[in-house]
Amino acid sequence: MSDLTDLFIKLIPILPLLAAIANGLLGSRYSHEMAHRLAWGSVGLSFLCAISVFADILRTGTAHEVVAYQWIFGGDLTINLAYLVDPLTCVMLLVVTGVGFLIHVYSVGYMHGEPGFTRFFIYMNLFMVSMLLLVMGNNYVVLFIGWEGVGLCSYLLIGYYYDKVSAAKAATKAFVVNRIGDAGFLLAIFLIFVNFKTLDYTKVFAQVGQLSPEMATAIALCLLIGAVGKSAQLPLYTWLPDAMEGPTPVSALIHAATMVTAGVYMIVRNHVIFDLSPTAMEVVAFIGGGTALFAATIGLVQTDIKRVLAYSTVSQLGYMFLGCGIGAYTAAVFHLMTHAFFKALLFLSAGSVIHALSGEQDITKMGGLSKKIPWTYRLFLIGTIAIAGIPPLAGFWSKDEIMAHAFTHNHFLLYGIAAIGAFLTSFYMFRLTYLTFYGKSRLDHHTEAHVHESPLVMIGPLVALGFLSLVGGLLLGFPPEHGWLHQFLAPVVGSAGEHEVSTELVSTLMAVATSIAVIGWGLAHFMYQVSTPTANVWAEKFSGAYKTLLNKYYVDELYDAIIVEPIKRLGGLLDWFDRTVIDGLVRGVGQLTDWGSAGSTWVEKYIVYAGLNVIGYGNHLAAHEGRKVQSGMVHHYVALIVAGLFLLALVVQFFVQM
Amino acid sequence: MLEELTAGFPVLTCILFLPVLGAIVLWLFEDEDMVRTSALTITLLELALSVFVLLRFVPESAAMQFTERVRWIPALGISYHLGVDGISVLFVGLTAFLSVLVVIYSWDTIRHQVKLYMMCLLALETTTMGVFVSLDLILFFVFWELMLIPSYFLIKLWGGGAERHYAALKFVLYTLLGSVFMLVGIALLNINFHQWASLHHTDQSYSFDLLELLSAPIPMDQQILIFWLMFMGFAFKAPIFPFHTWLPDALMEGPIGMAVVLAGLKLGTFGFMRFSLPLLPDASQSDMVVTVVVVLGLCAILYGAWMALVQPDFRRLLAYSSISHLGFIVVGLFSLNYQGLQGSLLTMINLGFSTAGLFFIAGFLYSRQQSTQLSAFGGMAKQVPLLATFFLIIGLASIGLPGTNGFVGEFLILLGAFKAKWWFGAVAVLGVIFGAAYFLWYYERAMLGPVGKAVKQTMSDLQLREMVIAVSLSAMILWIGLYPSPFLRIMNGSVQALVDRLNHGTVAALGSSTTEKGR
Amino acid sequence: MVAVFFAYFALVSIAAGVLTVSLKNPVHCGLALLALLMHVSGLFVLLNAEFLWAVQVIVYAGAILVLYLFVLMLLNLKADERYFHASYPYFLGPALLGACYVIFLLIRSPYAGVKGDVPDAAVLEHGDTYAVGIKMFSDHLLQFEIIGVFLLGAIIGAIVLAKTPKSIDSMNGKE
Amino acid sequence: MGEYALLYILFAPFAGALALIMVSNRQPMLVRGIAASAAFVSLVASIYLFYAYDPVKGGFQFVQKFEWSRQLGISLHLGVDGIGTPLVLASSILLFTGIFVSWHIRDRAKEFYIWLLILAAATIGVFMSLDLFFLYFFYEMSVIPMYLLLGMWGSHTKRYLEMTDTEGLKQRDSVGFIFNFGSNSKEYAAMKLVLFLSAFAVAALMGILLIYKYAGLNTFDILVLREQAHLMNIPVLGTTLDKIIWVLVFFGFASIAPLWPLHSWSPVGHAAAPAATSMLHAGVLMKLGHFSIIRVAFEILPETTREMMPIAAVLCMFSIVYGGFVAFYAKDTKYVIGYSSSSHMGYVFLGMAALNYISLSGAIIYMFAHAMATGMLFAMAGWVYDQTHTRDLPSLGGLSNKMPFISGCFVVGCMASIGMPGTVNFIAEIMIIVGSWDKYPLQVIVAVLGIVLTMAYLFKMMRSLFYGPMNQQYSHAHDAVSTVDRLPLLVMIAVSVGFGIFPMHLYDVVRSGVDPLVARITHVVPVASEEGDRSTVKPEARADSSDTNPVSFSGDPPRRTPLVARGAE
Amino acid sequence: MVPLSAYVAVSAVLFMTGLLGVLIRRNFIIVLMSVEIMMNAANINLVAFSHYLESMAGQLTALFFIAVAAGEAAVGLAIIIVVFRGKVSTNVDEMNVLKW
Repeated sequence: MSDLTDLFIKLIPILPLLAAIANGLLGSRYSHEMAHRLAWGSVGLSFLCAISVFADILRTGTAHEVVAYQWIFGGDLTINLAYLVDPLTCVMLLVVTGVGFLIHVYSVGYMHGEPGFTRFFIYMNLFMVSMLLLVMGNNYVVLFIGWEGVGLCSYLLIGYYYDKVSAAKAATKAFVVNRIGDAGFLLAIFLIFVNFKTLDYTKVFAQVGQLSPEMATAIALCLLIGAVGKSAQLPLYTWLPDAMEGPTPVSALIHAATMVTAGVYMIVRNHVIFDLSPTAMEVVAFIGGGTALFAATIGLVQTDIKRVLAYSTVSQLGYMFLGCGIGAYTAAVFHLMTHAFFKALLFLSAGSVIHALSGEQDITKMGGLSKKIPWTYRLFLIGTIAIAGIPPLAGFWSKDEIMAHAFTHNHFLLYGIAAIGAFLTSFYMFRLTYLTFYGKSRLDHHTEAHVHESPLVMIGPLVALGFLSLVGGLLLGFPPEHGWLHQFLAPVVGSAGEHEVSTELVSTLMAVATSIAVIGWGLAHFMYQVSTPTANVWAEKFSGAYKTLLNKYYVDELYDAIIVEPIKRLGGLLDWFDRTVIDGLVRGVGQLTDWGSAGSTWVEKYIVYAGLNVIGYGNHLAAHEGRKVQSGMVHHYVALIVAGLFLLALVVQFFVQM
Repeated sequence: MLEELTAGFPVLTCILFLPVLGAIVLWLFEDEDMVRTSALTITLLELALSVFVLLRFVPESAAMQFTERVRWIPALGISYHLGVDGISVLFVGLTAFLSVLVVIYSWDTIRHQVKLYMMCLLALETTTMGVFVSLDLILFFVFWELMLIPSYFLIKLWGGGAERHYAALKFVLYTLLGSVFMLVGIALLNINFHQWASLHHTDQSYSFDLLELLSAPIPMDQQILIFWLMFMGFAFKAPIFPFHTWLPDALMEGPIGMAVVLAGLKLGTFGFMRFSLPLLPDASQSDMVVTVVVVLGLCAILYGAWMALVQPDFRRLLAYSSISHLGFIVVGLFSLNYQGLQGSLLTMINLGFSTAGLFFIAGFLYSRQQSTQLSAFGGMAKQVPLLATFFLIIGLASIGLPGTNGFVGEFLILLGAFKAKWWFGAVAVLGVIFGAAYFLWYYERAMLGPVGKAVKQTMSDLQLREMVIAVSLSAMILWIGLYPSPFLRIMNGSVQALVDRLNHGTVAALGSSTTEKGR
Repeated sequence: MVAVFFAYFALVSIAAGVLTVSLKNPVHCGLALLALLMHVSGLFVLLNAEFLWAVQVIVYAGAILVLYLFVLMLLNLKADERYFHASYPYFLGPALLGACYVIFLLIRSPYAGVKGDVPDAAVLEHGDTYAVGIKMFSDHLLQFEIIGVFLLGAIIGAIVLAKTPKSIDSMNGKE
Repeated sequence: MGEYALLYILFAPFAGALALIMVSNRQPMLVRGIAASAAFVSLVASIYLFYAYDPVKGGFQFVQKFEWSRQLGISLHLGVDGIGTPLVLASSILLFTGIFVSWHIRDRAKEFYIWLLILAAATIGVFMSLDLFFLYFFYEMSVIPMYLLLGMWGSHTKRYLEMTDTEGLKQRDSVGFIFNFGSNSKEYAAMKLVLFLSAFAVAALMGILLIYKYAGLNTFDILVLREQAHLMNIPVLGTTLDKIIWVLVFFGFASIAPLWPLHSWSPVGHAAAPAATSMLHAGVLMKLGHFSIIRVAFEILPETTREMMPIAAVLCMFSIVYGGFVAFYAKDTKYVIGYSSSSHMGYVFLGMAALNYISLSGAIIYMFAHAMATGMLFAMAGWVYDQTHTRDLPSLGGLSNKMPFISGCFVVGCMASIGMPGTVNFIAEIMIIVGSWDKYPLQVIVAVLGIVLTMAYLFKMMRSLFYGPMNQQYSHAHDAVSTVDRLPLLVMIAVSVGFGIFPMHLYDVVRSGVDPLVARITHVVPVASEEGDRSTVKPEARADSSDTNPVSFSGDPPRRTPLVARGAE
Repeated sequence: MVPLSAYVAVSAVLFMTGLLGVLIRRNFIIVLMSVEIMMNAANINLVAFSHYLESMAGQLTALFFIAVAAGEAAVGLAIIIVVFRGKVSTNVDEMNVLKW
């Protein structure tokens, strides 16, 4: 049985990979039918494998560690491509493959007729592979492979409509921002290796006790940078709203259900290290809380249906971080799961809406759709209620658990932040619902004529997700802190409830949370159903705040101004430096050679040559005069001979006398 | 059977001289197609021989294999000594592989003086091979210098740019300037050996042989001097920031084939690994050297990446990205630990696929648009999806995405650097971010978005020959990325030996008490 | 007695020499030269060199001088107006000074030398001609032969130079 | 031939010259044939000599001695050692190739060949003379034919030609004449060369005569003088005689080498000379200087040499850099090559100055190598000149399309000149560098920078000649296609590359000549190991002072010793 | 007894006279005649010394001198004739081709 499980574990990532390869190499040879069947079929099979593995784990309660092959090795470093399947992984596996499967199926309908149909499924399958590696890896490097792999696939899928400038830019932005996080993650990996001489989770966690608190803080913060990048937390969240340029199933799968939760998974996975560092935990919690509130406020005023959902995703991820930061790891994972259900549901429903409206995404141009696309409407509503945190739907249980944990563990400030965030969430989600499905239709006629309910292949997955959103919370997390999930995850994250709290307090907190959500709903109902002008009045009243929110606190502009532009400008400066100074030095040496040679030539011409020639010229002048002696007259010569003779005689006589 | 047949077969000599003999054969042909076919045949044969060497190479061993040694100038201790170990054997394969691709690439992109071009190319292959397989410093230097000649002509005669004469001369002079200093360094090594040998009354008085030089301890101050002299040679060739200015010029102005070889085969850093580190372990470990060189490497990483960010020309961008990658390699080398060295070595090989591959891509783009300027591109993915795909794959390898070869090398380098001093790694990691930024930004502007104005409407996607190049490169990239163990296994033994040598140093290892150890 | 002859021959030959140099008409010069030659031969007699005397008279006076006169007549030279060279005074003064100086030197020279093996008595015994002959054909035979060849060469040279050049004529195309 | 090899080598060209006198200029093939066969005989004999020379035995071999004047102690004493042998070979090769290079000379070809043969024969004579008188005799004899060769078959520079007659006259008679660099007539060049060299030769002659007189042995025989001449410690004019003699001999012969600043005759001479003459001139004539310094100063005055050679070490730097710079600037092909030659001779002086086995061997090999390299370059410059009738670099260009063979060979020539590995120049260069580092590190740095400079100007010239746009005026230029035209270049390339790859015998031969010489100068004798490997060097004085070592490091005090171990004093 | 110095003095005077003739006369033939005078002066010397030193060498040399003089006269006069044919003059001033 164990062998079979190992085989299944190995098969889980391979199946989508094979499908991707097949589609990639042969996709142009066969029909779209074949392509999408391969795609969702492989994911479905993976899902089945995951279930069987899950069953095995459930039965035996032991974690599986499977080595596929030795990957990088040499010296004291060995990195295997190996899988670790423990309960946490199992949960993630089920979510990833399950939701992934549903979304694949949905995509068949949604993407029907798109030009790059096969390409889409290749990317999706590759994404599944990467995501599975991410959650299944038994060491940090395999995690990192998946980590970067999902980033790449996210890049590819955001840039799916690559001929759109905004899509291309969003894709690049997503990748680069993620890379910043990845750099931090890499540093964390190095720190871990330097401290533990290994990168396997089990070995690292076994020796974690040796770690000094400072080092733990450093590792944890580096890990956090990675998580922040991937999970779109402050300050690296800006890529996620832009990522909505991708097709909607992508937004659902990657930017809501799975990839963005990788950060949470990573923190939970490394909770042992985080636990050693209260500072790091504080930071995680406040980043989470801050993001939850911050994103929620932006979500209040956005008009693009997918952007609202995107900000809500950011916000919900903030809750998960908050959960991690206060040690409520199970709650965080719980929220991760429920969020996967309802956010996928919401996105896919939104996709259905967009599909129905032939691509319209602006909610100010929608309205009154509840009659025209009833199924979509109903499912969307379920999702809204779930995210708003109204019992007994899924969102309530998980979110409430986090908030309760904060309260009971004396993080009152965080609790307050979370509560405000919950209120805002409820408000903007219902605002979204009202604007989309209620009131008068603001559609243009052309679009209105084509409004239609989505096909079964799209609605089917929606229904499944709707069901999960309805009951998922109750099934998994009831009663709070002691639900099935908590027991299942206990071997990994440890038991959360060290100090018992009274049921009264729990009940009170649940009631408070419910009422917050209901108030939010009520306000939305008032503003967008009862008294529609109120929203505009308020918007004008607080126009400064409104504009700030509408422009997302100008964060993108800020980043552009303080980071991107200076970098580009400095790049230009460096380019100038390279061309003038460094290259200039080289050219300068050449110039020096030129000058040297000119100088040497000058010396050669005016000193060496001229010096010699002066001697020659002096000779020449002397000869010019002296040659007059050579008159050509014989008697002159004779006279000279005679004179010479006399001279000789004189000389001889002189010497004789001496 | 095969082993019996091949025992004693001088395979390295064959590898070394096959291309140059081939070049002579080419001389006899007149027909251009015949020339191309023969060049391809020769390079393929060469590749086959190299693959044979790779297959027969005993991995996990530090020993020199396939050694051949003939006394050349015994009086000066110069010998014709060939051999490969884990450090160099991969380069042999890489050189042969790239040569095949370059010939394929040049098939229809080089239209004039085809014969001469192919001859130069083959000559270049021989000299490059020579650099990798020489175990005698003079022999090494011979090939090192001879390489300049075909390079010069390749850049000068077949370059595309208007400044190609300048670029060719700059390249050659720059490299020569470094190498003459290296020559002095080599001479000093020899003198040192002589000194040592005459004190110990050994038979061989002079030697340029790497293996013999390794046995002689070198005083610390002398080591430092020799190190910097050799550094000049290798750093100029590599090129290491700030000695890089010839590279953008040469790559911009030269033909793609030359650029592939220049950027793909990291001779300078190979030199460090082959000669500087083992011969001068104490100098290489001295604080000053490590700090200076690594800081230069770090500067190169950031500077190159930063420069690449703002380059509108793809080839210039690649040149700076090369500089950035070389920074990684240098940092890895001078981390002086196992991961750093291994990573550097692997990265050198990787760049042979990724950077060279990007140059091929640049060539593909050039042959379509007659330019590699950004202004000539925009939204090309619409028209040449395959090209865009391979562009992306190779590009991602160059920025070190996991799953591609780039990651394995870069990861090891960073790990090694971090192990050596944490801030080495911390600074180098920034290069990872910039790498993604400059590549993706360029890719976005060139390939994505709406179709650019300057882009020709009738543009064909990859031809068969281009497909062959792109697919084979991508295959190698993914192979090393996903299953690098054959490569790692080959290099492990030698890297381990190198690390051991660095740990012990020459002086201590040989038990000489005359000089102090470096640190 | 000898001194008187000596004085006569010496003075006349000097005078003839001066005339030779200074006369205007070349033929007169030739005649003065003849006088000089004759008187020099007389000096030879005083020195017991009878053979030389004969040679002097025959060769110089008889042959060479006649040759000069023939040439003079052949060329039919008239006397020039300015037969002295323009820079005559510049030469004359220093030359005379130099001459005096040389003569002064010569007169006060001791003239010591190794005595030969042919004293006057020996010459007078058989006569000068005999002595010359013996010496010439014993010790100085080679020089004698050389002189012979030299004379032959001179003759041929003179003929070659002086004969009418045919090639030039043919070049001119006439005669 | 055997023991008479030297006579064949020396007298074959003379005999050829004599035979040429007999034939008429109207039979050009006969003329060329005679010249070529004389050169060929000499070449074959030289090759035989080179390979028959026994480096193990060493010393002077193939010795021939003919008494010439017993009273004066002069005899025609011929013999070669390891230093002379390669130079004789180089001379023969250059003569042989030179004949073919000048194959197309029409104007008074016979006379040209006669003088060329005499020039080469005289040069060869110097290399094999073991008698100071005949050394000087041949030395002067080699200078005189240059006058005629330059004056009659030479060429004016372009700038000179551009001047009209009156201007030319004016130039000749005015101050302009003094600054005539770059615009010389061939007559000027010939005159300058001969006068300059003769003037300095007289200095050398004075040195030789002083040796003769003060040695008091009544002999000019070098072998006797070097054993028995004791010229030191004779005080003259406030110094010792040997120093005066050394200076006279050194500078007298260094003028032809040419050592900076005595070089100015040489580029002009090269530029004006016809190709074959330039080849012989730059290839071997200049080496007469180094050779004679070695023969006379090194052999007879070893102690003084050791003291005085630093002069050369200083001047050689100037030679290298200055020559390189001027070559970089020059606009005339032959000026470039000429100055490059004078720059490269600096390397030889550096090798000589360091005075140890390696560097001095390097210097000798460098002479041989440079002969081949510069011979090639001059031959090809001559070819280009014949085709285009100009040597003006700016007006040339793009000729590689017209003359692929020449341009290809030119590349090889340039590479050889630079000292690219694979050519024998490289071997020489590396030996000089290896040998000189200990004593003259600064000079070595200058020298290696000089290599870069060399590359710069040679590549610049190559580019201006063969690449870039072509001047249509020269479209009629054609390549060397016939065997006769290609043969000389191929021969020189083969020699250069052949010895570059297989330098063993050359090295052995040179080493056998250098070893005893250096031993005499430095008092360190080589001890051959059991295999006859003469590279092992052991200090003679090891027993006296344990720290004596021929090679030393800087900064390593216990082992620090000068490269040249001083004598006993 | 006439002293040797008397002969020598006579010879010197004659020689000077001839020399003057060579120097100052313009007619080529007269110049040649002056040369003859100088030769005779030399002959006197030779014979005188021969006599006083009791050696025949002087006389013999004088004899050869006479022969040489004959040859000289013949060749010289021939040259004069040749020159005269060209220039119709025997004026030495006009014969200055030795001048460079």
